[in-house]
Amino acid sequence: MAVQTYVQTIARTLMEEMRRDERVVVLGQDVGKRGGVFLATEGLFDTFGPDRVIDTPLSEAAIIGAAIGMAVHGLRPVAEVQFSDYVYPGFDQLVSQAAKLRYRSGGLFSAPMVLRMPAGGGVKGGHHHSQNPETHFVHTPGLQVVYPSTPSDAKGLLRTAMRGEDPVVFLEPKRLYRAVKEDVPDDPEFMLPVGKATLRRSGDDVVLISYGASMAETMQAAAALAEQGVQADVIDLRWLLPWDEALVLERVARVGRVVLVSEAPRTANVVSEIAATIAEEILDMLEAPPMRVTGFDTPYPYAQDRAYLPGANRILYAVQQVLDY
Amino acid sequence: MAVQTYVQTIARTLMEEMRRDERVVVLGQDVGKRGGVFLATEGLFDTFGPDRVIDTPLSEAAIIGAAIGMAVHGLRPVAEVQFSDYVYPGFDQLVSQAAKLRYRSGGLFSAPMVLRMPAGGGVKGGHHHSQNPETHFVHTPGLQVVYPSTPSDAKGLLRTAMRGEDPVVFLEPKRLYRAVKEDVPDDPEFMLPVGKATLRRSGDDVVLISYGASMAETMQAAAALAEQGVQADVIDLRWLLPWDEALVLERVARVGRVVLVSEAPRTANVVSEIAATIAEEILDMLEAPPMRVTGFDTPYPYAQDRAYLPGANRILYAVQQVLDY
Amino acid sequence: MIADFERFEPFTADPVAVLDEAGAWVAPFECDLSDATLRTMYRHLVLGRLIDERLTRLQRLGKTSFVAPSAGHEGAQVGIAHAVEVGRDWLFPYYRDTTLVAAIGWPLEKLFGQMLASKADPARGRQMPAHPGSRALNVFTVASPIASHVPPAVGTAISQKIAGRGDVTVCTFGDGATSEGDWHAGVNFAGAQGAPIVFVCENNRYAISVDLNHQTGSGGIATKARAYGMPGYLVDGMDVLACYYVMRDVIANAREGLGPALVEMAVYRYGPHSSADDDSRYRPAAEVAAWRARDPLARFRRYLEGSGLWDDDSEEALREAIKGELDEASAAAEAAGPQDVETMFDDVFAEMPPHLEQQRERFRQVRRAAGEEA
Amino acid sequence: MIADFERFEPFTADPVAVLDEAGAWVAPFECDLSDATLRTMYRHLVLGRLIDERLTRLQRLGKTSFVAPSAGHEGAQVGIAHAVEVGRDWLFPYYRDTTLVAAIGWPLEKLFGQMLASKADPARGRQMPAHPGSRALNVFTVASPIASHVPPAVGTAISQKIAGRGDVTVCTFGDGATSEGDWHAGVNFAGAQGAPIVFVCENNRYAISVDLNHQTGSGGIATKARAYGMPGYLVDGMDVLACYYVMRDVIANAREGLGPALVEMAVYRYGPHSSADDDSRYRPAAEVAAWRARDPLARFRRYLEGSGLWDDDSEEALREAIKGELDEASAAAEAAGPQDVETMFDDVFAEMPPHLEQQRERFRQVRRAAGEEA
Ligand SMILES: Cc1ncc(C[n+]2csc(CCOP(=O)(O)OP(=O)(O)O)c2C)c(N)n1
Ligand SMILES: Cc1ncc(C[n+]2csc(CCOP(=O)(O)OP(=O)(O)O)c2C)c(N)n1
Ligand SMILES: [Mg+2]
Ligand SMILES: [Mg+2]
Repeated sequence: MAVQTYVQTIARTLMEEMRRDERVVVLGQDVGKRGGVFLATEGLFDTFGPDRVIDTPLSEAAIIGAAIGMAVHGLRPVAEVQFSDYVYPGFDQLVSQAAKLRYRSGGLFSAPMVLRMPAGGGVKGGHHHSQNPETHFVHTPGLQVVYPSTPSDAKGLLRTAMRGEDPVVFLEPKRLYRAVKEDVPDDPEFMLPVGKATLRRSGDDVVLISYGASMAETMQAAAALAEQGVQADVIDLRWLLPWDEALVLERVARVGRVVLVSEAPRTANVVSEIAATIAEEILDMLEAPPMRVTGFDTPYPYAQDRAYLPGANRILYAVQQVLDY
Repeated sequence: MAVQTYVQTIARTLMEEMRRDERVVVLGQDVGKRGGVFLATEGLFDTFGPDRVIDTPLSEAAIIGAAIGMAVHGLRPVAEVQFSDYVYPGFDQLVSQAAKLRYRSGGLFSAPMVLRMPAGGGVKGGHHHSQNPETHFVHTPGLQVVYPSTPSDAKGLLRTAMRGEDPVVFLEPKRLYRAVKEDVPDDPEFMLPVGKATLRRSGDDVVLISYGASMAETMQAAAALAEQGVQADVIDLRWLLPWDEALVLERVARVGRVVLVSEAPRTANVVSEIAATIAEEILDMLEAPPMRVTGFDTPYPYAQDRAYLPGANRILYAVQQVLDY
Repeated sequence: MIADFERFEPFTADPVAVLDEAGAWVAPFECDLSDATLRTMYRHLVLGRLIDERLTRLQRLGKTSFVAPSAGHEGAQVGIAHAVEVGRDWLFPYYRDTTLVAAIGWPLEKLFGQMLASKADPARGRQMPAHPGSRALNVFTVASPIASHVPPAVGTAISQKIAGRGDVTVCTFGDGATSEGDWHAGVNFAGAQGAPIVFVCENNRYAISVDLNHQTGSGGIATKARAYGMPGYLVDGMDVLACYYVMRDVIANAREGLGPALVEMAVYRYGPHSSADDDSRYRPAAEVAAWRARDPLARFRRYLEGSGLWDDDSEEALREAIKGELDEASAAAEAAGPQDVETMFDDVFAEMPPHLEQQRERFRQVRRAAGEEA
Repeated sequence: MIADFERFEPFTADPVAVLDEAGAWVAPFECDLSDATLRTMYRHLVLGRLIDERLTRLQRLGKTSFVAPSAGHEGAQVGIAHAVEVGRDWLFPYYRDTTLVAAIGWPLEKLFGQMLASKADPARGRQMPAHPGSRALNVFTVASPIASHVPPAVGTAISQKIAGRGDVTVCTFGDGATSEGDWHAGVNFAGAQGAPIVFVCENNRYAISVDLNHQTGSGGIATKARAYGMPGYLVDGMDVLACYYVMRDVIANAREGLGPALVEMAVYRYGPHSSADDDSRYRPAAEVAAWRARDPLARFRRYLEGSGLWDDDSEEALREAIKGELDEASAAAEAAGPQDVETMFDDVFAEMPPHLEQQRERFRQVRRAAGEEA
């Protein structure tokens, strides 16, 4: 085990996988000499050189599109888009090509690639450095979507994503990049399964469901609840597509009360889907309405960088409503 | 009143509004001499000439982006993207610029424009001529989204959209373009309000909620139910953002049983939002789980063009489950 | 390093031609193709034209839903087909390249299978007609969104550069495609990387109804190569040999590491944009007629006749033979029968995730309940 | 029609210069600017430099979160600023154009208000620092996604063409921006429409760490104009007068209906990409030093001194005066106080829809419950 920050874990996992499999290439803006604007690719250029660590022009369509063509030709590209807010110039490549290639070619071709993107707010970056775009990907058949919240999960899931056979959108909560250090498994085969959530805490009073950057506030809220004697079950979804319906339904059915947390805008959020599924599948087990605590349906503001987020206060307020119901 | 198809109504409404307000311009691929590939802009070029009916290069970014700049400068652009499947090369313009301009400039600038796009399947067009992309827009703060299902609604809503102050994504169900003719109000001020749904049918046994192209199958299902003595309330949402929460909650609370129909992929669909809101707001009024009947979480297939759609059979099956619950 | 056989200048004002309109050899070098190859080229030109006719007939009979005729583009497409090493190089074609995929030897039964979306379609009927693709021949399955295949083509070419085996990629598209952001993104990246790729624009001067002057201010396409630091060649696309020789040279250059090139082939589409179009709304009849007089089949036939390689009898025999092949292939493709309905749930991912299993299961239940077979 | 005063050739190999490195006039025409204008230009150069220093200081003090220094670009930006008709023409700048917006007279208090996101920001603190915008001055509010302002700029220019009043648009961006699909889409549309717009690339040869040769194979930017059928000018961006005169001409041409142009200004950024960057990771110190020796302020000052328009005393007085203005403006901006938290719900639409009212109401309740003022 080695004590690492989230962003260090990304860089090291890339290094290990590039050593193991020479088909792995990394491409993106500033991923070379600069080591990435967050240093998530630090050291790779010096180790593997410009054929395997490719600084691209300033075009997300070029990055994502080239990754597709590389994957088709047998490489295992890991593409970086500098901020997930900048995926949109490459959105056509992602949704019209990467997501559909296997399907539309009847399995003749596929695009096993990973698209890494720092996501989420709370870094005083203003609208275009703060968004959470996961709904767009989750709603696009053919993409797997993962949003790990801890260094260890990031390691296990990045490896799973890189060794998989499908395009994976890999979102990284940038405000947690350096927020914590933890012991990260150094077993070179440490991987976490596709589509499986994890229980971060267990309790019988209410289920909290979240993922990615909002796990921090969700765990804070759970700790505050514990002090008040309320025991929360906390599910970290990790995978947003496929998401772990079995675990969610089991835990929510057991407790009957659930609060879902996501910092993306509220309407048609990923947690809307989970709430709708809960209502559809286990309506009779519910003691209270499934409540969502989310980002607002506004663009992400700069001046109210923190107020926009579903912070612990907002989560606790919703839990109280669910408990009082 | 004049008897018109859906697509004729679009062309005539554009003609009338262009006569009325010389700030209105139309731009897109083939909107000029060709009159649009569906003839939705037929006659405009001959009447208003190339300054107001602009054939653009083959670039959706150019179309949407230029419309923004025109709106900023005081024109009232109506942009056409030939199929909603082709919005993605212009997605950055739509979500990063059009949707956010008012907000990010603190109200200094705004982009009152309409983006018209034929959408939906059932026309043997294969994946890239069949998709329903509305979730992407509904999840993007700053866009209004409307998806009318009848010629008269199309008329009233297009006028509202064109006279509004915000960017409107105006989706047109292409498989209904010529499917029906109806009497369309010819009052030059006929407009329908923003954010209001309409009741297409009323009944006490179950509420069916749908919009756009799927209204056809939903109404078919309601008619079949009526033959079996089951009376369905049918809501045509029309507006997907803002959507008519008040009407939906009122009707569903009254009946307690609801089936939601949309032909977009299931996960994080617009109707997921509506189901989640129903569960959150009126849980105790529900006699059965809110059930969704949607497109599948696959890309839109060519060979199974009709089977993919949420047809009357699938709706009826869900209604039966809700009634039997 | 400059390839030995480099014969053509980039950025010429007039299109490169090898044959004149009368079919006489006008190039400043000699023909080095065997008689057999020349006859095969002609066979491919005619094959393309006849496939077109057949597809249009099938469409009128309601057996296929869509046709994008390649008539008028055959010279360009056959020229490309003969310049690539099939199965070694990669092709990223677009929907109008029916003649191209037929000429590189994609089996006609598959071609018709794709057009009919029958079980003979190796892509399982997933896409509309005119979207071919082949794993064996390295043909990236055509996608509808214009120019969206360009960045992937560049990715494949960068992989080829990394692999260093001298393989190349050829990526084709229309004039309209050059306006898309994805096109620019891809071509620019190829230029920056010196990737072994040849971009070919089949410039028929229209994107559906939008003519070239509404498409771009540049007047032509080859000149756009300057924006990316690569040579741009303007070629007479009605001259199959000009297309072939220019492609052969630029491909050879790319193979040797000299980087990418852009080739503009001046062609014309004889038919409407597609079976859904009415081109009389926007194209003057006289313009169509003028280009029909420059038919790539006729010009090359005149050359062959002049060389003593062709006559009316060979023509008749060829057309009979091809028609026989088309009869057979289309019948076989049709006989394969339609796709099974449930296959629509396959191939979203390598393995089917639980939610798709559930959706398929529910679909089965509904069909059973409705008395349709599951 | 060719404008009378057209003085410059497009597509030159060497950058257009008016002053040499020593500040001597080398252009083949005479200076027609008044002494007052020349002094004002210099004032704007120094103003830009000092704003930069001030912002960097504010950022180190934690008063603002981000700075994108414009040092090294001042010659380009002041040249542009003096060539446009402020309030008539439209500007679509990018984040590095602080000197440009200051030079056209955007009040410094607003500028600092934007940087501090205080109530002095006319855009209500909605965006990060370095995102100016002004309705009164026709400055389209800067957006972060690179090149996303280019298609809107073209739309405005097409509107100007339709209006026919001879107004023009100027749209600026960096070298990296030219790789984006949105850039291409916009510039190409402008070319096809002959819209009255001048595209200006402030080419500092880096996009963060990616150097020009990894950005594009074209070696430069001006040449890309050929792809769009418009003239491309390469200008020495460290020479404010060269930037000014070229801009004046191309703007005049656009006003007269001669269509768009692309101007490449060869500049260098003296600082890191932004306050979040460490440029020593990718730029050789010697390269930075070489460009520092070409400082646009120093060169123009030498010219003024040579013309008897400037001396050490004027310099000192100017710097004192500007510092005073900056003190005042930044103090006033800070004193305006932070944005009210609830304003984050405004301006999504012209009217607030019910769901946003609900969200704001709920936000209030939570804050009340948590004992924060609502
Ligand atoms: C992104 C996108 N936008 C629009 C379309 C609709 N469309 C299909 S073909 C076509 C014209 C293409 O013209 P060109 O590239 O010149 O090729 P040609 O058909 O002339 O061979 C258009 C606009 C599309 N398929 N994809
Ligand atoms: C679409 C998009 N992708 C990536 C970024 C991140 N980014 C911000 S500035 C920048 C470099 C821009 O370089 P250039 O255009 O040369 O302008 P310069 O900063 O050199 O003046 C990058 C990559 C962005 N803002 N937008
Ligand atoms: Mg064309
Ligand atoms: Mg730069």
